[in-house]
Amino acid sequence: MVDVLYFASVRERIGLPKEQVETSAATVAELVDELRAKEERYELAFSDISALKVALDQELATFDAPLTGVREVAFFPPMTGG
Amino acid sequence: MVDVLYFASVRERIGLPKEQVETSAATVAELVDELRAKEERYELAFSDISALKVALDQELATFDAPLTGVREVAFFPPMTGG
Amino acid sequence: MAVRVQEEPFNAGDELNTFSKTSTDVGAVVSFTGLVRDVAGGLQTMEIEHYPAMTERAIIEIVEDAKARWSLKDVLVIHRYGRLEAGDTIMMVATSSKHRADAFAAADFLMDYLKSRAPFWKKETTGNGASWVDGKDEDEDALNRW
Amino acid sequence: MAVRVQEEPFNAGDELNTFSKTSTDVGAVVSFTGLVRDVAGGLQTMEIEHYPAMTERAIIEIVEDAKARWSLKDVLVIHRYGRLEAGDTIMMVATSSKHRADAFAAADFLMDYLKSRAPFWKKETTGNGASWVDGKDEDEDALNRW
Repeated sequence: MVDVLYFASVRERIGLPKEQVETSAATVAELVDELRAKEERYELAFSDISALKVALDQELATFDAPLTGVREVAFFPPMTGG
Repeated sequence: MVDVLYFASVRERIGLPKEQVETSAATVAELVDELRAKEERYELAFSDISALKVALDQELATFDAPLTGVREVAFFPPMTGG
Repeated sequence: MAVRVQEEPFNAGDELNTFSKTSTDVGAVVSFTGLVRDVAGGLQTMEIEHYPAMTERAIIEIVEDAKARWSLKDVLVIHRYGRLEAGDTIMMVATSSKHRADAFAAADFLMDYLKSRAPFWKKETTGNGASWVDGKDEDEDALNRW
Repeated sequence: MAVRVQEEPFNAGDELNTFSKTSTDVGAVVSFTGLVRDVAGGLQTMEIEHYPAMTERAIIEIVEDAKARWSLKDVLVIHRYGRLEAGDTIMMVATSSKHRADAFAAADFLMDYLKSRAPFWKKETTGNGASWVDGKDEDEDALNRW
């Protein structure tokens, strides 16, 4: 079980800020594939992952990063702070 | 006749902030030579003109600049504002 | 070092004055203030979302990086979230140092990294509707300067 | 644009706040504040001499140059002269722009030029006596960046 968080446009497309996901995915990319298969709104939100960023336990990571030991995965568009 | 102004360490060496000088010098360098010939304190103040700056009518200039039409000549060390 | 992530407005001038008085060994203070800019269509509100568990920690990491690269006396970062209006102050960064080159470079660096690495997202609502502000390629490219 | 050369102290924070409110089309404000730094021997006073007939005009020329090089909404320069003590604010520069890159570059440029091209001279009095601050080669070299 991992906590999956969505922010900004990803949150709006999926329609929720956070959910618990039962997964045996080895990498972020595999988790994304599982999510995309769930429902069309996920398919839409993850249609272009090159335009998205991911953080594992609050640290920026890449989509090929392993999920071993990870408790919180967050997906979001590029940051626009400052 | 030109007004000659001295600032900072140049002013302190020469011992006055401003004087009127009767000169027929064609360039700043010639004026400096005339001043150096006046008294030892001038000789001291102008001993190394590569360490000094000059402004003609409130605009930075070089020591080979002509004095034609110039009303105010100012000598000073490199600026240290900011 | 002080890092504050907050919903409440803050007074950038007061923050600058307080920050400048922390040491008599400081010769240079650089500040950056980010303001909500009015946009085509007339900005009604700007909503800033963030990732609370990550935000402060990401900013602290960026500040530590700056402190390792330049000789700094102190660093201040304040960033707001929530609902803002045109002219409101979104955030500020301040750096202090003995000499101006360090203070300038560090503030510039901090802004580049906060822009693209701190988890904030801006949504603008204008007369034409609401939309998320796009991350700009030039902001990502700016990181290559350092 | 505002350029002020004055003996009186000023409040950098208040100046920053006033400056930041001049337009709703401003997204970025960068400020630099120069402070009297304590030195070895213990600073008693710093005396700043200037060339009144030239000072303001030299600063305005530098500001016009910055405005020609970058897209700026506004520029503020305040520089004091006379007697100051450690911790006092000597001067400030502020720039505002739509985007941060212009505001940062212009403030950095203004400081480099004010340092070596505006007619101010600093004299420090410490427990070891009084001496004029030397112009640094690195300040002159800094102009080659632009």
